[in-house]
Amino acid sequence: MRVLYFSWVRQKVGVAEEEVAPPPEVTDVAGLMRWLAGRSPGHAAAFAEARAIRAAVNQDFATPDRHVGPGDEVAFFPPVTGG
Amino acid sequence: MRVLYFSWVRQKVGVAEEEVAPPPEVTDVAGLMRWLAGRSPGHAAAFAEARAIRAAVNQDFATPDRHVGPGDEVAFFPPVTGG
Amino acid sequence: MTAPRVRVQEAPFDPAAETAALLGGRTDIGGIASFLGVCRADDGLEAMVLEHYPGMTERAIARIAAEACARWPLAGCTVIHRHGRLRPGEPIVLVLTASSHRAAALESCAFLIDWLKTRAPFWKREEFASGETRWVEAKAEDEVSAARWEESRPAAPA
Amino acid sequence: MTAPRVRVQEAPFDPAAETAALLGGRTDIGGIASFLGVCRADDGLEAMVLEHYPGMTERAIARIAAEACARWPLAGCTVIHRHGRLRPGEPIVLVLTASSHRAAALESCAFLIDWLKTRAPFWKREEFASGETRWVEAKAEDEVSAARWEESRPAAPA
Repeated sequence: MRVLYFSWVRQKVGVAEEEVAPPPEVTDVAGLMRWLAGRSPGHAAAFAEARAIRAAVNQDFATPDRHVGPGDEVAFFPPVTGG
Repeated sequence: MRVLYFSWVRQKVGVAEEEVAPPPEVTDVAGLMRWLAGRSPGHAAAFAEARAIRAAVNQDFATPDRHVGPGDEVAFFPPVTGG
Repeated sequence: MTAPRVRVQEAPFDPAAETAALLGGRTDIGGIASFLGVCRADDGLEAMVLEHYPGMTERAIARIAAEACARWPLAGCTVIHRHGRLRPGEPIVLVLTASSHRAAALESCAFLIDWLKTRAPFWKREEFASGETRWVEAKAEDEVSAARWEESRPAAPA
Repeated sequence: MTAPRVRVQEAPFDPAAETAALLGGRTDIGGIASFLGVCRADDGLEAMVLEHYPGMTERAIARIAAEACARWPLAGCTVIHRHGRLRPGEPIVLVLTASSHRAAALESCAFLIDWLKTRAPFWKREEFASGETRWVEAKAEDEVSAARWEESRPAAPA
């Protein structure tokens, strides 16, 4: 699974993207966020305020209950500000 | 008094502008139109349908009762069509 | 704000140069809305001849441009209208409105072009490939489009 | 109608060339509405850094441009959005909408720029002369501006 970070989420995590292999019990966006938060202090800081973070799965906006699986591209970012 | 004609009013009258000296009893736009209509068959044809003609006095749109005098610039034209 | 620039001319105009002149190195302008009116080839139209009233036409446009600047918080606005014989595909009119906020620019641009296309002192003659020519008559529907601006006030600037 | 042209790029763009490409010698276009968004120097802003999501941002813009083409009778539309570091006075975004009738061009242009300025997948960081930087937060008022398009349908084409 490819995970991308943008804006201050990227800054806090410390990388723009990474390949991850979460355990099988991670099945949705919310679960993935909880699991990612445990990867490093940077991840923990980024995901501390889960409500401030939006997600996209395969480049479409996704709600926390959206299913995620091994082949997906999942992105985390603050609410978009427009151009 | 300088009188200008535009669009089909100009085509019917046959000139784009002329200097005229109407008699003192011509005091408003409506009176001027009636007096001009008597100047030539072209004028008569142009002013036959007075309701289809709009006027301006000194470059401001004017109603038929608008006063006109010797120093004025008076223009007659169909309703404007915009650009 | 800069005084509105208004020109009525036979020659073509250059939208890029006019936009650059309006921006003029300023850094308080958030956006420029524009409308470029182009001559359409409806019904085999060969050319459109636009007649104007030199002096009055410019004054009338300058008045409406000043009204736009009073109704919306504009950093500047430019209106250029051509007259004479115009062929299909040729630009006829350019409206540019600059503001720090997009709503003011967009609304004032629509206001100006609605007025120009319906109430500006121009008279249009259409020339067709058949050799026929006719003077265009004022349209009632256009009056509705321009009239809506008299009922509504612009939204408060954001 | 021509498919919408959508680009997200770091390089500057040329509104005149884009307008000419949209007109492309056609004689059925009555007007082109446009909005050129420019970086403002609010509060001592030194630069605006626009981050986007390569792939998703283009797709999202292409989707809204297709929606504009479905809602209004457009002959074509172009959206170009820059990303990266932009200085005050620099153009950021260009929207062009072409139609045989002005209302369709004007309304769809306003629709697109409202969406782009509020809902397009971009994240803005402001850099100030003081050395301070901050991520811009999404504004509630912008949501209102974009939301009004969801209630109203466009007027019937004239």
